[in-house]
Amino acid sequence: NDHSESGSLPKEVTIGYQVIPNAELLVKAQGLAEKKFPDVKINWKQFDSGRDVNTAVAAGSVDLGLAGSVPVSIGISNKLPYEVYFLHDIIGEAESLAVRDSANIKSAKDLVGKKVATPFGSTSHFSLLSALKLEGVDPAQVTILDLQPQDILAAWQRKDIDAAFVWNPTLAKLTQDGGGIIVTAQELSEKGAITADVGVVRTKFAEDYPDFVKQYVGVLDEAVKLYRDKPEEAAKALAPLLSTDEADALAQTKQLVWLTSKEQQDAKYLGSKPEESGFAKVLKETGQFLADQKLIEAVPELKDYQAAIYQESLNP
Amino acid sequence: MRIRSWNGWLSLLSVFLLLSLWWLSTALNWVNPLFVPSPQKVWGAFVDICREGYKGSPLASHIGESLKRLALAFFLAIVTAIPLGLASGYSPKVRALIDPLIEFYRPLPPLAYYTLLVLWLGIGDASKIALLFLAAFAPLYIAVVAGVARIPRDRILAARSLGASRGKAFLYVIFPSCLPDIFTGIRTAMGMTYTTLVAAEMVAAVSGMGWMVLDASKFLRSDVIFVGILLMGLIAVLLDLLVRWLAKTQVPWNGKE
Amino acid sequence: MRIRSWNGWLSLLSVFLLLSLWWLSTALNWVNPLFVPSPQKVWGAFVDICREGYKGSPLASHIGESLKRLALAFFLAIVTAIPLGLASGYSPKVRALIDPLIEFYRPLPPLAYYTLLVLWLGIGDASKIALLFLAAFAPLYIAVVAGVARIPRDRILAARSLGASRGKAFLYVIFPSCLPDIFTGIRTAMGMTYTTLVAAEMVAAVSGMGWMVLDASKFLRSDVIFVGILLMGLIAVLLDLLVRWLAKTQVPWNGKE
Amino acid sequence: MRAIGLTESYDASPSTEDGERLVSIEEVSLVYGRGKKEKEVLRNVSLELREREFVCVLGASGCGKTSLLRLIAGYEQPSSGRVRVLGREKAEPRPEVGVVFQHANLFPWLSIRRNAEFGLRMQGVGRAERRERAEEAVRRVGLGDAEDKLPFELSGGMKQRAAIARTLAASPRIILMDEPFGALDAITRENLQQQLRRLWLASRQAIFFITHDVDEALLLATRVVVLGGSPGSVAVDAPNPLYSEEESTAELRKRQEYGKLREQLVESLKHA
Amino acid sequence: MRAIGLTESYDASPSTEDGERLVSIEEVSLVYGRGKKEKEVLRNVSLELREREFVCVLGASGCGKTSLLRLIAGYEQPSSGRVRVLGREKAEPRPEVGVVFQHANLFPWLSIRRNAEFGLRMQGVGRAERRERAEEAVRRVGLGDAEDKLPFELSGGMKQRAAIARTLAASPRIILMDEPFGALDAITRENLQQQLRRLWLASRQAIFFITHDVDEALLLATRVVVLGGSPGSVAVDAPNPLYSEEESTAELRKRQEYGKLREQLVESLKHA
Ligand SMILES: Nc1ncnc2c1ncn2[C@@H]1O[C@H](COP(=O)(O)OP(=O)(O)OP(=O)(O)O)[C@@H](O)[C@H]1O
Ligand SMILES: Nc1ncnc2c1ncn2[C@@H]1O[C@H](COP(=O)(O)OP(=O)(O)OP(=O)(O)O)[C@@H](O)[C@H]1O
Ligand SMILES: [Mg+2]
Ligand SMILES: [Mg+2]
Repeated sequence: NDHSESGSLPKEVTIGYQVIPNAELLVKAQGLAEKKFPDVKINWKQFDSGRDVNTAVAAGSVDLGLAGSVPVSIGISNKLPYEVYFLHDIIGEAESLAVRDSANIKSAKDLVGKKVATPFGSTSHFSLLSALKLEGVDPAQVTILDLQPQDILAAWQRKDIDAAFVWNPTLAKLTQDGGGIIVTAQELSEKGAITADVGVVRTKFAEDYPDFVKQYVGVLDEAVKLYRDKPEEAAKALAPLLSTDEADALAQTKQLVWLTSKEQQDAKYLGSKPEESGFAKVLKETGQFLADQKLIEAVPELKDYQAAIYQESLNP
Repeated sequence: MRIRSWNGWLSLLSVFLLLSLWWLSTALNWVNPLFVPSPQKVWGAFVDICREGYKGSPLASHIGESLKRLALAFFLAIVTAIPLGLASGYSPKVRALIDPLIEFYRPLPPLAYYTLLVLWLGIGDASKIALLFLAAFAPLYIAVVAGVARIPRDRILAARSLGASRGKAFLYVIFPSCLPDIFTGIRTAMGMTYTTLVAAEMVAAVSGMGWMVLDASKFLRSDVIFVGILLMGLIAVLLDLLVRWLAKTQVPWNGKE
Repeated sequence: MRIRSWNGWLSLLSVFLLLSLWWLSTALNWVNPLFVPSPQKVWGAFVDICREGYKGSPLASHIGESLKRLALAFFLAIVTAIPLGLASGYSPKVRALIDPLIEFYRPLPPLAYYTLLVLWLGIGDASKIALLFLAAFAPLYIAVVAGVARIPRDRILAARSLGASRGKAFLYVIFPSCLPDIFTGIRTAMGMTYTTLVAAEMVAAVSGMGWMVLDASKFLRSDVIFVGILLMGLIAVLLDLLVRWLAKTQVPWNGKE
Repeated sequence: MRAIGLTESYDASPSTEDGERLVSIEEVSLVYGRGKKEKEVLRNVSLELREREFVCVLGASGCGKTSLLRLIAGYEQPSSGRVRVLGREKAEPRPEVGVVFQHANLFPWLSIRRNAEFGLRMQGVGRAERRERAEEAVRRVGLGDAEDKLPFELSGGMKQRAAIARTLAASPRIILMDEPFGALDAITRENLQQQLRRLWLASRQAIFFITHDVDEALLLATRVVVLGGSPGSVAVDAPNPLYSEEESTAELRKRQEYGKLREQLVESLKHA
Repeated sequence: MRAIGLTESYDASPSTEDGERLVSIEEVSLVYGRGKKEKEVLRNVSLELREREFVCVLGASGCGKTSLLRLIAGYEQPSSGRVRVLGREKAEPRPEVGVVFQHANLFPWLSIRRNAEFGLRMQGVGRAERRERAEEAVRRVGLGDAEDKLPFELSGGMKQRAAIARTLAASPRIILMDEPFGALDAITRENLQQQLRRLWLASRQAIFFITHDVDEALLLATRVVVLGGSPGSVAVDAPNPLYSEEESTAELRKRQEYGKLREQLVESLKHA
């Protein structure tokens, strides 16, 4: 990247995205960014986990990235040089706790002594632990297994597990195959355990090209608007990327909450001033929670999280 | 000649048996179609991918990308592991110097150090090729060292008495003597690189056979997974046949000394 | 004797150089400490883990679990791959029957078919051991087949003329003749199993060195990752030294025929 | 088949026609390689080996002696013609037919004694007996001191003797030997010649013995075969007029006709 | 060192004391193995090899002839004593010292011609010249027809001849030969003996020649060495009284003293 042109647009930008039905994926599907920045070469790099995004940002290989709130919280706790510039989606019903009907589980309390699977280090992992905490269940009384989604499905088929906190399309397959949902991320977020897919920008990049970040947020807003106006059209564009059909894509998008940058200026979300960012608190709480669970070592002060929120590009 | 083609039929038979087993187990619903799709469905997915590509890239480019990465990594492994292996088989000093390092990295799971490679080499092809290279290097190196160890000492002495300097003996005697081992090493290394392909294409790839399988598995597209696996397997078998054919024509004296 | 210990020093030197490089690069901030922690920090994490364990299990049980899986898988590989390899090297018919299957599965990345194993064998140790077994089997098998190919034909004929049935020639001639190759195969296979350890412990494990590394990488605990990697490497090097020592004492005639 | 010299001049040949026919080779030819590398090594060779015969085979280097032996041993299949060994049509390696290779071809992981035990072990002979017989064989070839050594620790001649011991210990009915004494010094060689002769006289095995030493052939053989030409064929196949069970080799060497016979044989070798 | 027979009876020995001393072995002993496996193979051996000498070494199988040759070739280091070759203190394999092994030890991936070219190639001789010289050497040992074959396609004797050609083609100053004609028939052997003699007469290389054939030793050697005992030591080291540059080997064989000398040598072998 050419830093001498500070303030203007970069020649080339690398965006690390994940296949999640949110505004960024729509931007990619519709080529909105390419349209907006005809002179910028945009490299789209697909990632599968927040862990790899963290690595790639640290390596300076991507400028903008998308990761779950949990990996981002871990990243900020470890002082990764990036900042949150956008919330691509708030996880709603897309990640839920599915239980086997026959296992006789009515609430998180009943999970005691059962086998529950979830991909460790993911937002689902966090949600599961939060659900247990909210119900006052000691996680040590539950057998929590680290499985990737496709392995969760395999284990489910074999009846090796009783419940799983996971996302689509695995989640849908579980409910089709004798499963019911008892807790969703939506419900948890209402109780304060918010999980989200977060846009992060390399600090250096944000300093060098604030204009680009700002305009890119504009493009994301455009996508959110497009989705709200014509959800079918959006679903149609997303379907092939999600390896599914239009109806299913539409259903999947509905399980996530898309927010415009304006809405994100609310104190509940990124906020408009560093000290009043609700999301900084969410990240801090997430980190604290992980630390309490001995999943990470220690967490920094709230102000370090606040410093890692980049509100400048949220359009008024 | 008669024996040969008879054996060819045996091979076909065993492949055929496997295919029938597959077909039967899906037709009779022995296995969950979610994980083991029927041959028809896999064929359908294959035709589809051939026609329309997978996630924006045609099939040929997926194959091409993977093969490019494999070929580069493999080339690097060959030009480094063979000379180093020969050298450390020949000279105990070289061995003492480099063996500990190789012995140490060799057993490390790529998934454990891939992050470091990404950190150093970025998310481009460089880190992927480095990972594949590391996977190929160790088995080739070990095979070559073992090959040198088994060369009859007298053969090397004969060469030295004929005026070969240590360097020339290396090139003209040690190397050809090890050819059978080198070919075995190449075959093992090729397998090893190949098995690392999915891991290598896990980070920030948007094409490649490994990525295709991985991506499909995320969306539970088992038909695509099978297409990917079958493709990888077939290409690997073809490459392996090539190496075996080379070994046979290049080392006619093997087992006849 | 003098030469030997001198070479031992060389090995130590190269290890020492590597450690210094590590220390230097962290002390001078050449690398991101987030990914390459300083030796002191790694040592601290090691002491910590020794004292308190990692995520609920003491260090010994992580090591023990992994070694148990490795040992079982490896044992299975040895008792199947060596006889099968000898058989298919010896009899072209056996080779024709089983080679295509092995050649096909061999290059497949474990990550691509692990889910199938989970489906068949569950999330317990069975699927992990199966994965490790598959990783060990192929290189051992190939090494053994190649070993048989290089046995001087006359040696087998001599045995047959001395009254060895095909079966006995197999046991008493083919097998010992292949010992050097078997040892090489074991070394390669051991490396290969080891490199699959992380992948194997990816699914539903709560202990094991591979899992520890993987889990730590999810939470950016690079000091723990390094502890895991160093431990795995050291244990592997020790195992390898054992096999090499065996090879040396069991095959004294290697290279002297 | 020319039978110059030997048969024409001498008719005091011992009759060996009475023994059972153990090996019969009929109009055999052997081709190595394929395509461009094709090479006919033996053409139209017919030969018999009967019980109680000691056939010495002579011939220029590369004329096909070893190839002929390999056909009898069942290591090669004739390209045309028939090879019958002990009544069986298809020659195969078998314990009744012992082979001493031109190169020692010992099992490198077994000590000399255990190399010698190998045949007996394969035939299921009990541990104690096979050990005794193997030690006896090893001692007979003069390697008693070295019985615990591995082959790579032996000298060339010792290897060759160990290989002889290995084959003799298994006491096959037919013994095929490919220049077994080639790497031995005169003294050891004479000693082993005596041993072999005594063994053979006692057991009356059939021996097919390739040698380059004309004296050796004349002193040991009941019948002498000379191979020659390219592709190789039988140039001489005649009873050895010198053969005598009673006389020792030293006495034989002193017999008047010895020198003349030797010269004749060398002549026939030259022209084969 | 006993010098029975030869030196005592004959003083018409050719003087070879005038040539430059190429190899000198002083009080050398050689021990193989370590610990329990330790074995002393040579003890207190002293020997010289001068320019223009043709030394034939005889001795019982396993007495240490090959070991002695390997010391001179620089393949083994003496456990005590000194081995000086061409002025250098530490014997090392080198192109001035050519070796013909007891087992042919050819490079299995090279054709016969290219095996013969090997030494010249290592010495940097140009392609055309080395090809010519190699072909010449291969033809001289009678393998002209087989020059494009790989070693495994050769018979035992052919391999041995190829190995001789390989060493001779490189024209070393000292030639060490370990039973080079052991696997050859009488005719080929005599032919090669002549060739070697002629070559040596023309160039006056020094030849160290291990053989089991007493006749061969008497016909070729300027000096005869008999090794014996265990551990081996020099039993006889004497000029060959029969040696003559003028007479052909056939003539030599007919000389009166030949028989007696031969017997003496055999005797000394027996008692060595
Ligand atoms: N590598 C070795 N390790 C141990 N002992 C050995 C080794 N090589 C040779 N020997 C022993 O050294 C002795 C002399 O061997 P050497 O090969 O020199 O004999 P030689 O005189 O050449 O005999 P031959 O005429 O049979 O070739 C033998 O007793 C042999 O057992
Ligand atoms: N595997 C092979 N492939 C091709 N040609 C071969 C092979 N083995 C032997 N030959 C050829 O067959 C011919 C006869 O070889 P054979 O070994 O029978 O000779 P021989 O009479 O035993 O000679 P020697 O006395 O030198 O041992 C030789 O010309 C040789 O080149
Ligand atoms: Mg032969
Ligand atoms: Mg010798």
